Formats: sequence, structure tokens, C-alpha cells
Amino acid sequence: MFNNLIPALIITPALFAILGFLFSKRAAFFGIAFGLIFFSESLLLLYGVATKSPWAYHFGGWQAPLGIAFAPLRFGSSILGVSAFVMLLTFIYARFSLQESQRALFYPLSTFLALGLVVVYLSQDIFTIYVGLEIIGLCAVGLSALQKSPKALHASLVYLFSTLVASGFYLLGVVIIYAKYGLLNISALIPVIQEELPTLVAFGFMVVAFLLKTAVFPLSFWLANAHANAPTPVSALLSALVIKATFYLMYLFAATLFIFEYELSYFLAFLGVGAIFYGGIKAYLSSDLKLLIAYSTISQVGYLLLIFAFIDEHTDPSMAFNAMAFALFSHTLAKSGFFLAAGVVVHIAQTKEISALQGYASITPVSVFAIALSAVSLIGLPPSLGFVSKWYYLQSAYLSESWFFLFAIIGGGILSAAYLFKLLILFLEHPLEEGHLLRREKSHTTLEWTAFTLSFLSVFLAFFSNSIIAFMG
Amino acid sequence: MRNKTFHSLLYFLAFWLFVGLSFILTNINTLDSSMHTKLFEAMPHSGVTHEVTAVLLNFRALDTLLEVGVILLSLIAIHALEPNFRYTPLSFENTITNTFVAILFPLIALYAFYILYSGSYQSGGAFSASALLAGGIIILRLVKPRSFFVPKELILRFLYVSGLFYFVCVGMISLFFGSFLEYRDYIASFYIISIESVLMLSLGAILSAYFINAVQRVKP
Amino acid sequence: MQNSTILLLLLASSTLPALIIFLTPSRYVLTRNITNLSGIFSKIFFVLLLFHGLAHDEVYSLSFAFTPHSSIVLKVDTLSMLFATLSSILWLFTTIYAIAYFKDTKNQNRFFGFFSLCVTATVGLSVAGNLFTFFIFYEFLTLTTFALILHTQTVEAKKATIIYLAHTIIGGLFFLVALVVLQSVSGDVEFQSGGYLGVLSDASPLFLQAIFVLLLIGIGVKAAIFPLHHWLPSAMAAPAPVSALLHAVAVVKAGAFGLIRVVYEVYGVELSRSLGLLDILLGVAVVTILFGSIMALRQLDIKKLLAYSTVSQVSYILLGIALFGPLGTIGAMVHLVHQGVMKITLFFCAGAFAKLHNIKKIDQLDGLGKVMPFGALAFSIAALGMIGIPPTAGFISKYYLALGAYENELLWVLGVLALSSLLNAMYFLPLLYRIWFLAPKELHTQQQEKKGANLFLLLPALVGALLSLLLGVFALSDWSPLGLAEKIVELEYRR
Amino acid sequence: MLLIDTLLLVLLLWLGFKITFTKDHFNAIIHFIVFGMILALAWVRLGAFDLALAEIALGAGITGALLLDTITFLKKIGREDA
Repeated sequence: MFNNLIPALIITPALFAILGFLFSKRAAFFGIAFGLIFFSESLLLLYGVATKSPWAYHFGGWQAPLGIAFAPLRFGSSILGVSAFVMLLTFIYARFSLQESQRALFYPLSTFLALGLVVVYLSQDIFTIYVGLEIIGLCAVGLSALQKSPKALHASLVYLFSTLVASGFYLLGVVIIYAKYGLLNISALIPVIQEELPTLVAFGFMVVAFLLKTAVFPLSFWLANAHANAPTPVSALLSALVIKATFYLMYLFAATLFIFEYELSYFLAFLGVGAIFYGGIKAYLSSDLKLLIAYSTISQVGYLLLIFAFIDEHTDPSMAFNAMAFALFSHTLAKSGFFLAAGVVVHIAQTKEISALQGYASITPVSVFAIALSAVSLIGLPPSLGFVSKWYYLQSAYLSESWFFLFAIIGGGILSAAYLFKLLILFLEHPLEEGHLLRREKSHTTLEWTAFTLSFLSVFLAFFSNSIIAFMG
Repeated sequence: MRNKTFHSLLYFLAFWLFVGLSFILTNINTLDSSMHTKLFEAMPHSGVTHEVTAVLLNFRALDTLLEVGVILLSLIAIHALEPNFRYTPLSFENTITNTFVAILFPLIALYAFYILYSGSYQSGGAFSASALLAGGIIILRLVKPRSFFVPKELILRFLYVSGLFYFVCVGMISLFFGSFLEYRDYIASFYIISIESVLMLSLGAILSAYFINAVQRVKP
Repeated sequence: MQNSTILLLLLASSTLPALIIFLTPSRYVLTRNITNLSGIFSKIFFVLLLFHGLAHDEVYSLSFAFTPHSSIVLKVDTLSMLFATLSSILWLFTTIYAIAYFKDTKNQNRFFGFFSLCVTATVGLSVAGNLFTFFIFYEFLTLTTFALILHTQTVEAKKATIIYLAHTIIGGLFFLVALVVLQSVSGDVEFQSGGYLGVLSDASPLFLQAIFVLLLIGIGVKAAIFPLHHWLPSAMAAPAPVSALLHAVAVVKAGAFGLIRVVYEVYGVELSRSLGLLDILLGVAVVTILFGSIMALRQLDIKKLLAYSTVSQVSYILLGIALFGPLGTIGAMVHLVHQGVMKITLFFCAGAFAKLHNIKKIDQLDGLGKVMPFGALAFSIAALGMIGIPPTAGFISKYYLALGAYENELLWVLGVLALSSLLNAMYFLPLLYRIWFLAPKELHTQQQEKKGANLFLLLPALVGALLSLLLGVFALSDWSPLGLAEKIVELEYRR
Repeated sequence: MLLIDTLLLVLLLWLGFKITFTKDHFNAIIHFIVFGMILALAWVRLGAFDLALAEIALGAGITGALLLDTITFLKKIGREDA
């Protein structure tokens, strides 16, 4: 039964994307229906992964080296599950927040995005992963262009070129590996791969591609504008799901294929530290609400990369892994909730200017509460997923005696507290004018509560950390 | 000034990338050809005699399915970029081109079908055929914009999605007999040819839509 | 009922009302008050139930694995009862007071919601069974109080909030680092009297000292120890009920309580002494006591004066901890409760003065005894208690502290105590003189019509004053804070 | 044969360089179309006839037409520099 789950996870998004594209007037209906089905399928997959021994699915009945094999791993499947949940709520949100012409494109595009995610998180084949990356990249570009302002178009063009260059680099890496080993399957490659110049060059290309697509600090130039100028649900999807996919690949490859030199992995972690501070400072300085959130994403990506500082330490690597996984889940939920809640605020205020948003806590309390909960998770205050992540990072840093990273984590925490509390204090101040209350619409209630659910989960799920860690083994 | 620096930097990087890559690629000695031996073992069950077609539509059909998705997706993404203006499209309409195209288009279409069919035993197949077809349609559109027939939007959309849809349907049918997209031996060639034909039409429509949608913008 | 359920209910009795209050629109005053009060009374009921159970040697504990490496433990011992009772009773007073104080103002549901959450945090702190759980509630307290301090939405409130957050967030990070390092060394261990570090770890003294300093910074921020006290006077921008709770139980006491836990139940008092930690603590406490008193002398604003008085008074608790020996410890724990009751009374009075007669400065107090005699009486009793005049509650704690100092032959500490009492008298007695003996000036009485509001503003203050007398008079009964403290100390020094 | 291969290679490189660095956009597009043709020849030399066909139709044909159309449009709205 679980065996057919994997083709089902391919078929469903493909079919619903077709339906949504064909009947564009009913795109929202098909989108939300897809969200529900996809989420339940991913739950089933999680259940299957938890109960069955690891299995692989061979497409077309052809065994691995020749055909394409998908194998659900615990970590990948759980990210897929979280992504499906975020997607479902974002779809519900988009139904009420986008205009009809935008909806007609939003749903098919993001349904395709789900297809890409399935491929990236489940595939064992490095070429199929390339196709998945292409799907994700194209969807992301299309989605970020939905807001047809010149700024958004320009940002999405920059995004398109960056993602194309990155895809090209990744493909080059795949080509070199295939030319060298004649294999594309990850588990078939693991035993034969050797530390040789061509292999290392291929890895170099792949790493650069991942860094560019994940928007790691010096290569993050495209992210802020693309995320900040897209429509709200799109920003949520882009920052919560899209960059995670490539980060997951980077981690997966580093953990299985790459024969990293210690210095290189350290270098990645230093990039992470740079990202934490660069993103944090830019976020603190930005006067545009959505830009602030986008820069905060750049900063949070840095936390994900910190795992490379501990990947081949002598200490227990599972601790750093837990830290990274929780940072990922926390950011996925908190950031999507943050964006969606900020979307409500922006929609009521009709401006993204932060200084004009004073006192919104009394106008849309639920969204401000959602933002506060997200902030708790992003700063890493207890008890939130972000806190668990920070805890494990601090513990790994202490046990491996990497004081530099210890201080970086603390400093990053202070920085994110600075810009997030700045925002929260502003929201809690006196409203500039009372007339805003009139602009509230009925649909805002749904919007507020979907955002709240995501933010709340980013805090509340921490109480299940023990089971989550046990599940991921 | 900045542009110039950027360009020279780009040039410098590209040059070294090229040198390095060519050095590496010429020095690669493939370690393992087990995939090739497996490929030749499996060829009799693939339903076609040409290896590329067998790989694309049988052994690694999932990749092809996803790529078809990518092409459809790119069309949707182009829709998303739709700018809000109207202008008269390019056209090269005169008697000579008219007559020329009247002969040329049927030839191109015929050649596309030939390429499609020949894909089973030599290089060719749906992608090349659809590219040819799309080229033909675009030429037709450029030369005879007035007599060019554009079907209703919904019908066009059906055409666009038909390739992916048919592919997924074949996959679902094959689920009843084995795994996703599993077809072997006697039935395989039928499936492959049918998929290729549908793909040619739908991809041809999508590829030509890239151009036609771009130039036939009407203000919404 | 299972014993662990009571613990959850204890926490839920303020969390659930908070959620309901958040969801009730601000204008449903009655619904909100009923929810709030029923939460309070159920909390007091559960506290009494716990008392009853403890008297019959019941064990209340609840443990839950948060991650494989750390668990959330809720556990009741006598020390937690001390703090839990204090918070829940003072919650009752403050709520009644706040209902009157905030009558007809905006954003009340926000205020009362965060207020209840704040109580959840303090009660959680009191029943936290290990340092990890303590940390979680400690940070939760930061988050809930931040919205309370900002409540008036004025420019000063904003400044105060930023200062408060800067102190507590950075302090929290110190605490977190210390906690992570401690857990890496000792594993996940519950609080236990006598401490566990001495037994478990063979870490170097220097290491343990460094961790202690981190903890002292992290927890001491909330207790407003000397160089980190800055947030407390500026937080006076908050409305009176908030300052009352902040000073009496919620924040500063959380810090002091945390240090008690760290010294007695993490390090253990013998280890602390042999590592010289108590000397550090003693130094900090003495400096803070004198500094706070001297600063209080220079204040013209009543609330500022009370704030610096708090800075000084809370360090009495630290002083008591630092005095190795049972008597000092008793003094510390008793002072934790007594100071809370007296300080909250003072703040209630100050708030009532400001609300009813717009009195904020010291020189406006002239002749107030004739205008609002009950309020002035309550203020006077609490102020005398602060100085330490018998038979008030303040006398008892200072007496035990002095005994503790004498027991350790630290005569200079006695001198410090005397000096600080003198300073206390120097800044409180002029106030009382003004209130009772000077002729009234022209008062800007605002709300003549709100008689009912007057009553509810003054009633909690009067009860508080009465309580601070009763705590002093009946100090020797079994269930007084003194009696409880003696029980705890017996456990700690038994070995 | 080696001569032809080298010639193709050099041509491709030179065309790529020209496309990147030519200031005039129209010129660049023409170079791009030519580049597509030469690339198709290279594919033929590598024995990938299907790729060669697709390259001619897509790379040179459709993309070239799109680019030309774009530049006409830009000229029409008066933004040749764009």
C-alpha cells in the first residue's frame, strides 16, 4: 500500500496542476482540494516511513542503475510533510487574499511546485533531482512575477537568471559525475565515489549551485527583492519551501556523496555566520516590512549552514543534525506564518512602510500575535522549535569547543531579538489613526487564523521535540 | 565603468572555467560501464531499437514526464509575466512568402511526423518533431497572420496539457500491472509511439504558444 | 485525582483564563472579570490543595521528556509552595486593584491576558523541578512582562520596554549558555536539596565558578543586582498594578528565587561556600543594598523612590543566601515573601495616590493623611515595615538576617544592615512626616464621582498592610512563611 | 575531420564572446542565431541528430524569432537601449 504512495505523490500534483490550469476560474477549488489530498498523502508517507523498513520505488520497474529510484528518507519525508502542511494553509490563505486573475496562475504554479518538492525530497537519482530543481525554479520565478509591478518583474528576472545559472552549474556537476562513474543513483554512487579531481570539481559546481539557490550570504542578492515584492502567499511559499529544498540537497549530498575536506565544510559554516550577521543587520535597517522578513530569511539560512561546522567533529553528530533539522522546521513554519500575518497587516494598512504600521496590535491583534509567536521561534526563545535548535547548536559548539560559533549563535540571537522586538514594540504602540478599523474585511479573519496556526505550531510543536527527534532517528 | 569591470571579471571567470573544465573533461576515464551493459541487456524489452528513445521513454520515462511538466510550466510562467499592453505583431506578408509557405508548411509537418516515427530506430523523436512543428506554425503565423486560425482558449489549453495528461494517464494505467510507467515487450512500442504522438502535438502547441502568446497580446 | 494533574491544573488555572480573555473583546468587562476571578480562586484552591497534600507527605511531580537530553519537570516542595502562595495571593489583590485602576481604559483584554500569563510564568517558576524548566518559565516571564510594561503606550513606556528587553534578553542568553554547559557536564538532573553538582561532576573549580558567574548575570538581571539594575527604575513608566506585580513577585522575585534554587539545589550550599561563590554573592548583595538605598534618597518621584528601594530590598534576599548558615537562609526566604507583601502595598498606595489625586512627586504628599486617611495609613504601615520596625513583617526578616550575620561572625555585614536600615528610614520617614504632619496643599482631585473605584483601589492596599502586620505578629505559627522557611532549611542543612 | 572540429569549436567560442560583449542588441541577436546554427553542426559532428534538429528549431528558430520580436517592440516604444 505504501509502495504506491510515491507514484501517487507524483500523479496528484501533475493532475491537479493540469486541472487548475484548464479550469482557471475554479483554480482555487482545485488548489485547496489538492492541498488537502497532498497533505494526507504526505502524512501517510510519514506513517509508512515510520513503520516500514527503508524501501525504494523503481519507476517503470527498472532497477536502480538503469531506471530511476525514489527512496523516502526520514528527514526528507518529514520536511515534505511540513511543506505540504504549509502549502495547504497558504492555499487557503491565497483563496481570500489574491485577485482572481492572480489565483488562476498561483494555484497551477504552486501545485507544480509541490511536484518539484516531491522529486527533490524523495528522489535518489541526481538527474531527476535536476529536473525537480528546474520545476521548483521555474515555479518560483513565475510566482514571484505575479505581482505585476515593475519592481517585482525586475526582481523575478534577476531570480530567473540566478536560478538558471545555478541549475546549469548543478547539471555540469551531474554531467561530470556521470562521465566519471557512469551512474546517477546516489546509493549506487556512494560505494564507488572517490576523492579525485573531477569528482571534487563536480562537487564544487554543485555546492555553488546550492549556495546560489539557497541564497547563502554572498550569493543571496536575488532573494530579498524577489521575496519582498511578491504577493503575500507567494512570499510565504518561496521563503518557507523553495530555499529549503536546495538546502536539503546540500545537506544530503554532504552527508552521503561529498567527500568534504574539513576546511571546505568549515568554510560553509563561516558563510553561515556571515549570513546570520549580514541578514540580521540588513533586517534591522530596513524600513519595509516585507523586506525585513526577507532579510530575516537570509539570516536564518545562516543557522542552517552552521551544521557544516559540526559535520565531522568528534562529538555526537546527531546533536548538530537535530539543531539543523529544528532550525529548518522552525523557519519553515515561523516564516510562512510571519509572511502571512504581515500580509494581513499590509493589506489593512495599504503600505509596507514599517513606520506607518504603528499600533496595529489593536487593529489586527491576531496577526500581531502570530508575528509575536513567529518572533519567539525565530529568536529561539523557549519553548519553541527555534529554541530546541539553538539549544543543540550551543551544545554542539560547546562540546566541540568551537567558541567562535558559540559567540556567533549568541550574537545572532541578540540581533534577531533586536529587529523583531523593534517591530513588535512598534505594533503595540498607540495607533496613528483610528480609522483603520473600517478597512477590516470579513475575509481577514480567515487570513489571520491561517497565519496564526502556522506561527503557533512553530512554538507549540516544540513540546513534541522528543517524538520528532525519535522519528528522525 | 562598473559594467566594464563586471564584464572583464565575467570574461576572466569564464575563461578559467572553460580551461579548467576542458582539462577535466578530457582527463576523465570512465570507471564503470555497468549502466551501459545493463542498458544493452534491457534493450530487447524496451519496445524500440534506438537507445536514446528507449532511455527517454522507457527506462527513464519519469524524467521525460517531468520535463514535459517543465515545458507546460514554462508556458504558465509566461502567462504570469503577461504585460498589460497591446501592439501589432510582426508580419512578413507578401505574395512570394505566401506561396512559399503554402508549400513549405505541409512539408515541415510531414517531416515532423517522419522524425517522430523514425525515433524508434534512429535519432529523433517527439522533442525534435514538436520543435519542427512549432517552427512551422510560427512561420505560418509570421507570414499569414490574417488567415491564421486560433482556436478557442479552452481548446488550446486542452491541447497544451494533453501531453502531460496522457503521460500521467499511461502511468496510472501501468500502475495496475506493475509500477508507475512500467510497460514492457510487446505493449511497449504501442505506448511509446502513442505518447510520442501526443507529446509532439502538445509540445508543438506549447512551443509555438511561446511565440504567439508573446506577440498576440491583448489587453485583459 | 492524580497528583500530577493538580500541577497541570495549577498552571492551567491562569493560562486558560488568559486565552479566554484574549479572545473576549475589550468591552465585555463582566465576562472578563468573572473569568479572571474564577481563575484566581481556582488557583488559590489548588495551592491550598497542595498544602494539604504536602502536610500528608504526598509527592507531586510530573516529568516529561522535552528532548532526549532535557526534560520538563514540575515538582512541588516547600520552597515552591512559598513562592506559589505568594504569587497567587498577590495575583488576587492586584487583579482587584487593576480592575478598579483600569476602569474605562483601552486594551484591557490585552492587559489582563498578559497579566494572567505572567502569573502562569511565576507559578511555573515556583514549581519548576529542574533548571531547564526554570529557564523555560523564566523566558516566558520575559515575554509576558514585556507587553505589560509597554501597556501605557507612552514614549517613556517604549523606552523602558527597550531597556528591559535589552537587559533580560541578553541576560537570558547568559543563562542559556550556562544551562547548556551545565547540562553537558551533569546531564539532565532535577533540583535536589544539597545540590547535585558536587556529587556528579569532577569539573574544575574554575569552571564551576565561571558557570556560576554566568548564572548570576543571567538570573541576577531580573533580581536587579547592582550593575544590571538599570531596567527596574525605568520600568516605572508602566501603570501601577504592573509595577506592583513586577516588584513584588513577578520579575525581581523570580530572579531572587532562581538564585536560591541555584545556590541551594544546583550547587549546594557547601560546594558554593568552598568555591567562594557565596563571597561573590555577598559582595554583590552588599553593594546593591547600599547603592539602591543611596539612589532612593535622591529621588523626587514616588515610584522611582520605590523602585530603588526594591533594588536595595531584593538584595537582602541575596545577602541571606550568601550568609552561610540556617539563620541567614531563613532570613532570605522569609524576606522573599514579606518584602513582596509590603512592596505591593506601597505600590498600590502610590498608584491610588496618582490615580485619585494625581500625586506623583514626593512634595505633593503634604497632608495626604487628612485627605485619604486609609490609603495613607496603609502606606505608612508598609513603609515602617520596609524600615524594619517591629512588629511588622520587615522586622522578622531583617532580624533573621542579622542573626545569620552574627552567627557567621561577619560583623561588618551587621554594620551594612544597620546602615541600610538607617538609609531606609532616611528616605521613608520624610514621606510619612509629609503625609501626617504637614498642612495639605491644593490637590488636583480628579474623580470625585467614582466612589466605588476608590474603594477597590484602597481595599487591596489595606489588606496588604494588614497582612504585613499579621505576618509579623504571627510569624511563629507553623504555616507562616517563617515556619515554612525553617522546614526548608532543616532539609538543606540536615547533613 | 579534426580541422572541422577545431574550426567549429573556435567559431562557437568566438560567437559566444561576441554575443556577450556586443553593444548593439540587434547584432547580438543575429550572432545568437548563427551560434545556434553552428551549435547544431557541432551536434551533428557528435552524432546527435535529434539534438541538432531541436537546436535549429528551438535555439536558432523560435528563440531568435522571440528575441527579434522583442527588439522590434522595444524600438517601437522608443527604448532601444533597453
